[in-house]
Amino acid sequence: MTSRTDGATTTTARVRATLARRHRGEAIFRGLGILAVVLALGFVAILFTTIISKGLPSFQQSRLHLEVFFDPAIIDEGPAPVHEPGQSDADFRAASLKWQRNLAMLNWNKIVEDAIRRAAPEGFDIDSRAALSIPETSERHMLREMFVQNPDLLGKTVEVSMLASANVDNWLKGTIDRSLGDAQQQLAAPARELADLFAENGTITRDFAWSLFFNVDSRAAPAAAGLAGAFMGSVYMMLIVIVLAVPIGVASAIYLEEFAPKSRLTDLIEVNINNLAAVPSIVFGLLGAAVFINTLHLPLSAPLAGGLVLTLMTLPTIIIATRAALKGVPPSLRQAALGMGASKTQMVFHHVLPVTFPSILTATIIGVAQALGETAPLLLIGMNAFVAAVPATPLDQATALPVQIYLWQGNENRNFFEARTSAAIMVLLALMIVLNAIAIFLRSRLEKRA
Amino acid sequence: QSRDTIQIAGSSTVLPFASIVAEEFGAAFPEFNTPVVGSGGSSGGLRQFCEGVGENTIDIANASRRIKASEVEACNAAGVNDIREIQIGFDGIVFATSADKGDFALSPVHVYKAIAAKVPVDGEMVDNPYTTWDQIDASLPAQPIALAVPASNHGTREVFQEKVVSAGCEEAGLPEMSEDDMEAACTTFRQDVVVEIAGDYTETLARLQSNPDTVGVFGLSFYEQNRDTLKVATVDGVTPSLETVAAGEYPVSRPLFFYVKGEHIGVIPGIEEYVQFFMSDAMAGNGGTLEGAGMIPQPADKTAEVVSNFENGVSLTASDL
Amino acid sequence: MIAALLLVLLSLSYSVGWSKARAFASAGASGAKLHSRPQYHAARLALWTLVPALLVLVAWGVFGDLLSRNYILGLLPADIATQTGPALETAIQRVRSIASGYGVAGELADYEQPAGQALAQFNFIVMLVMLLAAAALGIAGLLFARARITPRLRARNQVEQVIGLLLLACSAVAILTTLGIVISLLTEALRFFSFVNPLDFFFGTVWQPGFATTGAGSSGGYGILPLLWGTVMVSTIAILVALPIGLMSAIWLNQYAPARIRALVKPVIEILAGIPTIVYGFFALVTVGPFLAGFGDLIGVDIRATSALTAGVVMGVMIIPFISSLSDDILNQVPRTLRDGAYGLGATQSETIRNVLLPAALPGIVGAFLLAVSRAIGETMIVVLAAGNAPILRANPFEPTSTVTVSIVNQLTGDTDFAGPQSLVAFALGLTLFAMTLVLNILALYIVRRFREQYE
Amino acid sequence: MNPAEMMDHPIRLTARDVTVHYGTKQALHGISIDIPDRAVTAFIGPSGCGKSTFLRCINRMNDTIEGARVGGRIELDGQDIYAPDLDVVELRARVGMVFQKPNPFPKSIYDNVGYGPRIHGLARNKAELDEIVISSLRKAGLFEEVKDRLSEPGTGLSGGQQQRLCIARAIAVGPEVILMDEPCSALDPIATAIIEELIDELRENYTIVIVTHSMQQAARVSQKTAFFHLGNLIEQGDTEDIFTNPVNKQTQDYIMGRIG
Amino acid sequence: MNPAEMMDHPIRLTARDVTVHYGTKQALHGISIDIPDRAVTAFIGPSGCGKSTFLRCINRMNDTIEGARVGGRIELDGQDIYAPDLDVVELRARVGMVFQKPNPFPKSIYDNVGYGPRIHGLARNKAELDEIVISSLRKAGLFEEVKDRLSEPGTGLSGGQQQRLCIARAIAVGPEVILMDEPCSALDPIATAIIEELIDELRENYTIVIVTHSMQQAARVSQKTAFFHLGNLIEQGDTEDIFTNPVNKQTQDYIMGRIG
Ligand SMILES: Nc1ncnc2c1ncn2[C@@H]1O[C@H](COP(=O)(O)OP(=O)(O)OP(=O)(O)O)[C@@H](O)[C@H]1O
Ligand SMILES: Nc1ncnc2c1ncn2[C@@H]1O[C@H](COP(=O)(O)OP(=O)(O)OP(=O)(O)O)[C@@H](O)[C@H]1O
Ligand SMILES: [Mg+2]
Ligand SMILES: [Mg+2]
Repeated sequence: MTSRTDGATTTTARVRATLARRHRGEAIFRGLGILAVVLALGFVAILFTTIISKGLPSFQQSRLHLEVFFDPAIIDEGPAPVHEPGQSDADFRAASLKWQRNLAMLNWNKIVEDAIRRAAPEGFDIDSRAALSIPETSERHMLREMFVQNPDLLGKTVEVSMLASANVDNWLKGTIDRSLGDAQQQLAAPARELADLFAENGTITRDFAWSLFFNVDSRAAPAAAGLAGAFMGSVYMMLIVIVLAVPIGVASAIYLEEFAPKSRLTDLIEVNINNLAAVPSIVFGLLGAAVFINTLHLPLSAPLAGGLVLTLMTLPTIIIATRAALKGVPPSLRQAALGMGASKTQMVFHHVLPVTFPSILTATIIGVAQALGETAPLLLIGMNAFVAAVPATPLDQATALPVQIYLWQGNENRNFFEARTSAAIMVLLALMIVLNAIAIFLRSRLEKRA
Repeated sequence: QSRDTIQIAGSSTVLPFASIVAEEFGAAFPEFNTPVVGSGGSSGGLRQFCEGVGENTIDIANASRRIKASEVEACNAAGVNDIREIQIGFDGIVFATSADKGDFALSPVHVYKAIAAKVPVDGEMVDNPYTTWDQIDASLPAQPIALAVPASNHGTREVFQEKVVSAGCEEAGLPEMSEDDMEAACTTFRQDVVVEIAGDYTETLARLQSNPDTVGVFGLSFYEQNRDTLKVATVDGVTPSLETVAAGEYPVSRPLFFYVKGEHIGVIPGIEEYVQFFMSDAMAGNGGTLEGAGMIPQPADKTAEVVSNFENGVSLTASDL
Repeated sequence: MIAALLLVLLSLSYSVGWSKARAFASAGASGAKLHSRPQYHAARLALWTLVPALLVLVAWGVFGDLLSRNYILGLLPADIATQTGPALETAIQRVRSIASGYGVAGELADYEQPAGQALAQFNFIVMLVMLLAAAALGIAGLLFARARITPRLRARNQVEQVIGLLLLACSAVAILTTLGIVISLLTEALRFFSFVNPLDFFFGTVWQPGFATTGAGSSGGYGILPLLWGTVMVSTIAILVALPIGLMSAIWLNQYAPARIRALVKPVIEILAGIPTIVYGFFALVTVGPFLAGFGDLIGVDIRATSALTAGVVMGVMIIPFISSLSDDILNQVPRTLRDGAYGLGATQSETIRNVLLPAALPGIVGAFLLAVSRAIGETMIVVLAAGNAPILRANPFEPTSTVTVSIVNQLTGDTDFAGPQSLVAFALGLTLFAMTLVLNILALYIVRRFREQYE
Repeated sequence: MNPAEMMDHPIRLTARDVTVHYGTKQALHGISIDIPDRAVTAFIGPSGCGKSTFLRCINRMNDTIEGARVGGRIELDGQDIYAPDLDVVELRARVGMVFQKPNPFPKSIYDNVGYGPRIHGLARNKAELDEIVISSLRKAGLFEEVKDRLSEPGTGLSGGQQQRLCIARAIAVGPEVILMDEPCSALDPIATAIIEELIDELRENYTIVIVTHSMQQAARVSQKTAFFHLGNLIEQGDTEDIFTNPVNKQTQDYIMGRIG
Repeated sequence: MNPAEMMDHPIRLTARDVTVHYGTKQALHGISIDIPDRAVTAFIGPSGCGKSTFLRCINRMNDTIEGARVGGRIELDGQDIYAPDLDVVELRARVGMVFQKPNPFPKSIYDNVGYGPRIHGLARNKAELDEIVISSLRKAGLFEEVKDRLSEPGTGLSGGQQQRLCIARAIAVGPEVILMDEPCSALDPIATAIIEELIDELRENYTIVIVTHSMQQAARVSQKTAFFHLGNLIEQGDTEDIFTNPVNKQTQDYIMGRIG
């Protein structure tokens, strides 16, 4: 018992011999992991910096602060009709619409122009076209709206804050080369001069662009365009997708993985679901148009139809991911539950699902995010549209954030295809981050409870 | 209750104009909602238009080309019989380069020689040998040839093909060959220097940014809005502008349309008013809002004819086309 | 009103079921044991009550409009009622407006006022009848089901059967979707084949669907092969980018990263999945493309700014989270005793991961991978912008290319004749893609089965 | 317990010609056995002989193993448990099982034990549930060790603690038949004694089947013993007889072979 | 083996004041012990007293448990195994472990055993590997039972078979120190005898630490015994001494309490 038979020592020696190589392998592997994460994060960082650096300027916007005189000489429409007793609602509405319509026909541009001239230095030479190119064109409607709300304004002068036009905004922000000649400029020379003057004397200020959040889309008045309608449309669709796709997706995954007899038929269903994930999204649009619009007569351009289409599109993602998660649950857990006299349903809902919950959340996030960023399928159900209203219900016409992004980036005005597009992307991303945050919050809470 | 918002869809060229009108229409007519204007291309718009009659189909289809006989037939088959055609004006198509590049004075034959896969050299068809513009014509800048042209799904492509390339092809004096071969020779493009753009003009603009030597094809209105970064080329010595196109001097332009579903008039509120508003002087007329947005107005008598046809309920049939 | 009715029915039936079952349970000492818990009896009763009631309400929803319309037709004067089209619709609408109390603008025709009132009354009665019918049927169901409660009644099994059916119905949604897609593609695709010879379509090597008016509209321009080739090339590149990065990130996050970093990094990567693809497209066009081209210059390879490579790389970035996040979760579920087993033998961490964890997690990871591949095949916007839209059959990934999905979108949304082959080809393309991915998936299933057997 | 006493025990479970295949491999070859009520039956036999497999047949846990096929007939109180209209879930609630490898749920200790009573509606309120959980843990001899950490995960317990947790979990449901697959394999003598006492106590009212490798344990706790070998039931009978006077040579060899 | 003989055994492992916390719960309170080379040391003690925890400290398996913190010092051949520059992989190759719950890989039986030799490069070719696998399985007394199904998954084995598979897997690497956490808990007497024989044989060349609940087993196979209670090492010494003449009252109680 003095000398050890050398079995063990040779073993150790052999282990040692390969150790360096194995550790190198380990280091490489770990390095690759870090590299992968760094690369992935790097992509995120690059994308974010690009988007944010482009989008940030559009969160600021030039505004004019003008004294507006509601000139009775121009506004000569008489008082607003009142609801007389005995008059039917419909009749009253007709009368007041007529009044408003007549108001709309008035020359509000003249009122705006007067206000500009009043603000300009004495004797500043500017023609009316150039003068009107300073405020955004939609602001005359804003004045009219003010007047409709409050007819007492007639004959009064009030200070009104108006949006400056997109061209003025670009000029003042310097997004357009100031040294270019007249021919290459969007604004006439006197308008540029006046804009600079206004910026100096505080008639034009740079404010936070609330309009971006609270206005609806606008073509005629690029500076007034906002995301409110698209945002609501996206929110509705997201809710529909979450409410429908998640339960249906998880339920079918459960059925296929836990309940369905393993047969040709289930194989077929499995293949079929995997296949659906590869169907180009626009084809779902075709399907949606055929089923939801033409057969079920859902309204066109409505988030309801859009949400349903996106639900169908998201389903495979959620089903596949959930099934993958269910497959990973160790059999001993299932047996423990069944052995306790739990029914299959109870086993699934009490034990298997809680364990797979994080994966299901991940699947949901990815699926919903994908749906949230999708444009093509909306094309065919009329949601790829210019909609100038905030939808009040999921049945109203609406558009969606990615659609807005798509429309804006295709717009010829640089105000849109550069800054606003990026700003819209930022809003979309913010929405997604909120969604993510909620999911993570839920995940951590549920993990704690388990 | 029935739908109370007009539904429009179709060409992305018409989209900006229609959107502006829709918005102004909503502002001017408090009793009507602002119409919803969808994109999806002329084809997509007309497809939806011809889906049938009823609330869940669109009322108006925008198109950057005329409706085709086959489409009218498809429409009729689905019960859409009262198709009213409205021509709204013109769209000019221009060639432009980055603003810091040399001036281009193009003619169709230059473009043909730059773009065709095979060109005649000494009466023989050979693989296109040109690599810079000045090899084609000494008057052009010595700049590598690169072109961004609309892809074949674009209406613009048709115009570009017809009014520029085919015209240039004829001028170039091709050797004798069969009609089919001739056609192929005129329509086959080089793959190396030509990029086909399937998306919007912003995409073309992005191409110009990623390769500054590119000569791109744009809509006139797009160019108007981006004069600081783009420089336009003359074609046959004519500088494209609202005036030259309207006067018919600038050769490359196309008419724009929209189609109204007669069956919906009176059911969906506001369709008639929308059409009249669209065609009013303040919108589509000379000096109107749409001209400011880059649409080239058509002569006033044409507009009057279009409107009276509409009001008289003249509907289009396949045999008209 | 309806919601209130349903709520009342629900609580009523639930409490009835509960108390009856409870009663048996308390009396349980006397004899048979209660098979199912009272909750299940209650749920069963609720089902028996609500389903009939809901059926009535659904029927009302479907046919109610028709009913009132017919009623209005009866109220209208004959000359109006026999009209069709807009005039009739307007008349009906006016009567409805009056009935709703909102009224209509302008003069009323003689018949309109009484018709409106009659309709209002009619609507009221119909609603009442319906609600009563719903309640009555619900209660009938309740009584019927209640009478059958016995201690041995397998209420749980019944309720679970319903749950099972619901689950089955949910998976049927996916099947129906497929059916819907096939049907909505098939007719149009067939129309396309009436224009173009299928052989030319499936085996053609030239994709050039021009305008009918400018020639090239012949069937020679509809070869799908260049598009398929582009699809394969771009997806392969995307997977080559996403698989290593995604899987390695998942492994690092799961095995090496401190918990805090993992909690932070994972959602950040997930953001990649939600960036609209159009943004990726522009990113590819403006940033990645020129970068790759510059890089190519540097190493002396001619890489075009818009190429299969650009599109593939950017698409790969987009699908990273599909692989990384899902794989991470799946790795998490592998029981730790397995890991311990390998460590205990002296395996290094990477050996444990490669030899034990990955094989055990393989089925799930394959699922994630399939999802990513599918996404790559189905993706459009990135390719539209980044691949250069050049549907030409060539092997070089550094040259522009195009894919099936891009062509579908282009042909469907352009200005082409929607009734002609230029646009109809999109349906044929869609159907072909569908069939091809189906075959691929069947193949994948088969391979996965064989591969997996080793590990189960 | 003498044979006379044994007579009072009516037969609770009868198995006739039970066979089990895993894929192509046959694990049990025609097992026939009667298991008496209110008594403990011990299954002994070398590792891999099919004890666990047969135990799993009794509450149909083999149904959950892919590729496992069961033949023959098993009756509980005269009812065929493989009959198509039998409610497996109810069967498993009546026939509880403690698995060979402890498999606590990844939930808190409290929830592990409370789960069964909860799904079977055995507690009317929280207080009753508390009571069931505590008394089950106490019977399994685990309560003192874990009383301060009832809300911590059951997977963080030591091997023996997990095993006792699984026993507590099984008895909390109050099954009529309890199947225990080596319930004391990871337990120290004291804990083993507690479990054996528990078994003795449960025997008064329940039918108990236990798999064990310890001859002493079989001798101590069981009234009937069955000896399995290579998938066959070699010998069965009163424990006393088997241990003192085995008929079969193999049984004798196994019991005498070595005392564990 | 008499105490004199014991003297030749140099100390292989020394532990000084080892503490382990799981989160806030302290599982070991300052354990100090010397473990001799070429001898079997048995850890005994009631369930949950920290035996497995201490065992896991010796090959640093506690590193893999989140929230576990180890204090104090453990030396193997005079080298601090918690030194920052120590190679854990090498340590674990030298200090093999059989876990309390059998945990075969979801691979074939062959691959389960062949895995260790393969990663450590112990076999030059397939034939050598075959030999290692077969001899390891044979030593663990499993070969005869599984020789026809080497390519079937290890998870399809019976409980006892899985346990022996894990033993085979551990010895296939040829570690210098072998830690066994209740290696015979799921084994029948015959299989137990085979494993005990194996341990006896391995003892000639290796250092062995075994956790067991069977006093007889401890008495039969070990030369040294350590008694744990509530996270403390109560008593340690030559097995004979501990069993015949325990110094500590608790040890005495435990050993006498009842014989398992
Ligand atoms: N991962 C863990 N997290 C928290 N506590 C743990 C963990 N593992 C063990 N413990 C606790 O530490 C104490 C010692 O556990 P250990 O596993 O060392 O006991 P043991 O002596 O091996 O018991 P047994 O004989 O039952 O296996 C026990 O109270 C146990 O509950
Ligand atoms: N899931 C399975 N797949 C294939 N074979 C199996 C499976 N489970 C058990 N076996 C085999 O069936 C036979 C009987 O196994 P069983 O688990 O019943 O043995 P056991 O008597 O409980 O042994 P132990 O005392 O070791 O637990 C063994 O040869 C085993 O390898
Ligand atoms: Mg067993
Ligand atoms: Mg232990």
